Amino acid sequence: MTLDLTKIRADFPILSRKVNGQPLVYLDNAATSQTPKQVIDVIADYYQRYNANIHRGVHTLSQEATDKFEEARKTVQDHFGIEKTHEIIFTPGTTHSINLVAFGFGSLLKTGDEVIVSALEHHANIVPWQMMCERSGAILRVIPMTDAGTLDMKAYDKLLNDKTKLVFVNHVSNALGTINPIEEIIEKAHAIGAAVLVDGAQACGHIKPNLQKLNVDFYTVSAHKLCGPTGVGILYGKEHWLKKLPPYQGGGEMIDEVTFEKTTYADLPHKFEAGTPNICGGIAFGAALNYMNAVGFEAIGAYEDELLKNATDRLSKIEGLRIYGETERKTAVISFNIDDIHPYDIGTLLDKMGIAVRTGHHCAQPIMDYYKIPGTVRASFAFYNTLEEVDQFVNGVQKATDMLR
Amino acid sequence: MTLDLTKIRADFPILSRKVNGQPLVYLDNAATSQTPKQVIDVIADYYQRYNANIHRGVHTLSQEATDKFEEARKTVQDHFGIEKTHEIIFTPGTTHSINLVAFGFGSLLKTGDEVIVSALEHHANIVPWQMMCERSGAILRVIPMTDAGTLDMKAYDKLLNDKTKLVFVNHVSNALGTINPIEEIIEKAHAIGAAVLVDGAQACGHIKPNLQKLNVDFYTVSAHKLCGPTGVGILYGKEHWLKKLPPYQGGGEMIDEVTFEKTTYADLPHKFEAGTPNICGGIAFGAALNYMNAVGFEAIGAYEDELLKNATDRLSKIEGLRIYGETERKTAVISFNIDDIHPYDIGTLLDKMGIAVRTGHHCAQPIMDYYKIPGTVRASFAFYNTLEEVDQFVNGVQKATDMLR
Amino acid sequence: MTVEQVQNEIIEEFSLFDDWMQRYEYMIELGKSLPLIDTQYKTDQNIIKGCQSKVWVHADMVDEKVIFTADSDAIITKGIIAILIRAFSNHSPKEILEANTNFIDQIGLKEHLSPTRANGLVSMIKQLKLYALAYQTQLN
Amino acid sequence: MTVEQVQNEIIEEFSLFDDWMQRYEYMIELGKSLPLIDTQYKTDQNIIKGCQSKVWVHADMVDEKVIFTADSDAIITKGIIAILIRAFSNHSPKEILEANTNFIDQIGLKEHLSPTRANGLVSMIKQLKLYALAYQTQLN
Ligand SMILES: Cc1ncc(COP(=O)(O)O)c(C=O)c1O
Ligand SMILES: Cc1ncc(COP(=O)(O)O)c(C=O)c1O
Repeated sequence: MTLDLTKIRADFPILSRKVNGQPLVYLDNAATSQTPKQVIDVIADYYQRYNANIHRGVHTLSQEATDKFEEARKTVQDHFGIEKTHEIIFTPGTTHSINLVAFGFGSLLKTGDEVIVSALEHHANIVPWQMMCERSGAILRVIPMTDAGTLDMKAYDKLLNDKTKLVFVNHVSNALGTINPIEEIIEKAHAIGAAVLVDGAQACGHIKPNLQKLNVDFYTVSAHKLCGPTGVGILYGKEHWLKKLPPYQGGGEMIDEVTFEKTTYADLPHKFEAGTPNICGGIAFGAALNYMNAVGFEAIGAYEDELLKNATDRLSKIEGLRIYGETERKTAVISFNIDDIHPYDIGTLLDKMGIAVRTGHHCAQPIMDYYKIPGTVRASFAFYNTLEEVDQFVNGVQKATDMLR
Repeated sequence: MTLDLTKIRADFPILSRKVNGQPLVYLDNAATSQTPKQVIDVIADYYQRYNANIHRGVHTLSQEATDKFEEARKTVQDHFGIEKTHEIIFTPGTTHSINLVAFGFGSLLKTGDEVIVSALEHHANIVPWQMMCERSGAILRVIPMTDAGTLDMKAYDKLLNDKTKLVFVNHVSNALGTINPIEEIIEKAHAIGAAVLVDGAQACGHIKPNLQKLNVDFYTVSAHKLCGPTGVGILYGKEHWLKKLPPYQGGGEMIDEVTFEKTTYADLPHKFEAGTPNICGGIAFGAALNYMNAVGFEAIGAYEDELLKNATDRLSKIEGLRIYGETERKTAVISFNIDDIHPYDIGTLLDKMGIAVRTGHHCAQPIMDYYKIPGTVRASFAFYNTLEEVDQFVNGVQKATDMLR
Repeated sequence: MTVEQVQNEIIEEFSLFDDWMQRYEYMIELGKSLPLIDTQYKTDQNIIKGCQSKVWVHADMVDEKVIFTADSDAIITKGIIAILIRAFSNHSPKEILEANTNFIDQIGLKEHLSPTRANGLVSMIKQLKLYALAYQTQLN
Repeated sequence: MTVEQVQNEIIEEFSLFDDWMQRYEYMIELGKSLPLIDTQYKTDQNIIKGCQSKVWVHADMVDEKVIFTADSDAIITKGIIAILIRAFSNHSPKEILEANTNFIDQIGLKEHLSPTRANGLVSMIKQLKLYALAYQTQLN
């Protein structure tokens, strides 16, 4: 089960492009992944052949588009091992998915209830809950992190109590790559009757979770992080939770009957899919899952581990370089700084060499505050990266460092 | 300024497709418009050449994607005659845009305040306000409609009073095609100090409004209604309003500083653009506006009027046919019923002849309730439709009617 | 006639048409001849969901045979339910429960229906069988 | 030297480099020689927005000439502001206000900067001119 890199790379047109005269080395996959031609073709095919508004349409195009969109929902269901199709809500992305749940809990919680967040979160999994706590009077508790960039699970045990209603944590930290022990987090939360939302945005390009086995209450995904298009994602929610949550946005599709006096809401999943969804996006999301499954998540995982190990070993040899996030359980993300060189300087020089990394706080300021740094340089790998690219990257970092020192 | 239909139709690959063995006659443009290859190419080009997450990225791809996305914002600004670039918020579509504003007003209004909606609205411009009224205690008042499918403006005058805080009305009714007198509505609302939101979803494929001249406070658009992609739209808001409204969704991009104790929000437009936006969608939206402007909105308007007049005249000759929405000021939409034949039956038979129309309540149940009908057959035209298609459509309706009677 | 015999009869009738137009004309005709439901049974409870149009179905048992009546506000939908009723009505609950529904495919009905209508069709068959099941239980 | 003469000097220096690497090396060098801002002026109020890195700029007037000092936490940004300060510092407010900023394009700085940095550059120039304007008003 090894990957045919030549074949895979040929699927991604962007990988053969040049940047500043150099072949592109794209190591910003945690921000957004690249899109294979199989998915681009599905998008073009949609607009060329059966673009139409879905549901309730009597004509053929509308029926075809509806079928394909609902087929994509089935693909999502199969991929994530979801029990019921209508437990899948198509959304514009993870941020929207989390806000939908946070908004709903705003009316389910009351003053004094407690919710638990982890210190390793992306702002998308912090700010909506802060807003929710402000509205509901619930209290936000934080699972602290350790120097290694992992969660302090003993502290988690202590935070849980009979006032805890909800725990939200990401599956994988986007800033550090840490894979959080979500199985344990879920089990312990359930033991005291709290629900758990797992933000899977950063995990899903690398790991194929089975949501039924995980027994998670909510799970969120953005298609653009797993070879899919921008502007679409999903919220998974257990049926009984989705029934309990109030509707989030009002509009077409999500209603049963509308009069000015009283409006009744539609069944799941429509209750949470107000308005025209990203129809083409949903269909292309399905195509992206099919593509990645054809490559195979086991092979992807093994190969990315190899890239990570190789890059970590070689990068560590650079004098003054510190990697943030040093656990065995991590995805292929390396966040680092070199002495007190500003990450932005390294990023700028790497870009001149055709190497794309991200610099800054990665929308995870609390982690930066913990380490007392303004940001890091983050290289994040995907299955279409190569060991030669690791070479170029490490050499690039060395060269930039030499210039900046 | 006449349109070169042969050239235009060649731009739309889908128009040469067959449905049920017949050439497609697409008359469901009010639900979603078709996409020219110029826009499809922009989408493919994005994924093939410069797909990357935007803002804050130091590398070239990210910079290119950011530039293109912000260029699209400028295109929107020019097209709609908007004063300040940051008054434009990219959203997943009109439904989201309206919900954003309704959510915000939920905390600005108080019990007893009044808001005015029109009887001609799409559910997207009703349900969010009902939800808002429930939260804030504000009262919903309705401008009634007339038999001709227009607004009763005398009644509007009477509804306005010093408790009125907000008026929301669509520019064009999607169910009937009525162009509402928004200039007058805005002026009168402003005279008593109320703000106005105009839902432009249905207007923008046909009319090019100048928002600064209109002096409207909020305006909403969905790209998929004007030759753009699904999953993207805008909210326009006057700067002082957007500053006053609280943030809607929490997440990346929309923050200035995040700590677990306190979060401060970013400047406009980012305050309302939480998370990764539909980057490709925004860029393609810009391309769609460029395409339509190259065709020319004056020519589009004149030509669509001709299609409408022709279709109306000929359709009216069918015995027992009643058109809903009989005003001079309407876009090329014909909503009708024939005797008590169910719209669904006509839609089904037309589809068999390759003709795509929409049947049902068109997400505007209050209008159907007014006429005491379950729904209508709606044919909605675009500038790429032809007089021959009007022929086929009218003949199709006659044939279906003969079969069903 | 057994359920199967009626079904074969319907298949034969439909095989005479060579275009969709004639099929639809025939369905419309069938719709007009549908054994109409008594207005008292046209309740919300008897509505079958899954169509843009409304369908009401009612079942009675007479001499241990289930008698279906129905109505719809759309004529083509009426035609579809008329075909089903012709096949299933006036048979014992057991026969109805055991009846094959392949004939639907054989008359090309499903492929000529839009998916929405095809879903409606599936709901309708389900509903007829549910009625049969209820009466079957009653008989046991 | 007039502002223009300094600018020509800078253009000449940059024309000696034939690849971006050398240009960046030179900018880094310039960054290290930047006339540093006094810590007391490194306030939030003196920060220029628009970059991932922070830039502080301070202006004093000595003998009717504006003296700029600055700092940044990123060295390349420091290099950029160093170039600007070299061109504008130690001139009268009027000269600064009237100064052309074309030299930026001529040294290929803008095209070699990422748009974020180029925006930062524009903000920096604006800020320097704003200081000059303030002192100009003071002189009038
Ligand atoms: C008048 C009007 N308002 C709002 C909407 C909702 O737009 P969207 O579904 O793109 O959010 C529509 C689209 O059908 C519309 O016609
Ligand atoms: C862990 C995590 N959560 C949430 C998000 C937000 O996802 P999106 O921007 O697609 O809504 C991201 C993306 O950066 C992420 O990495």
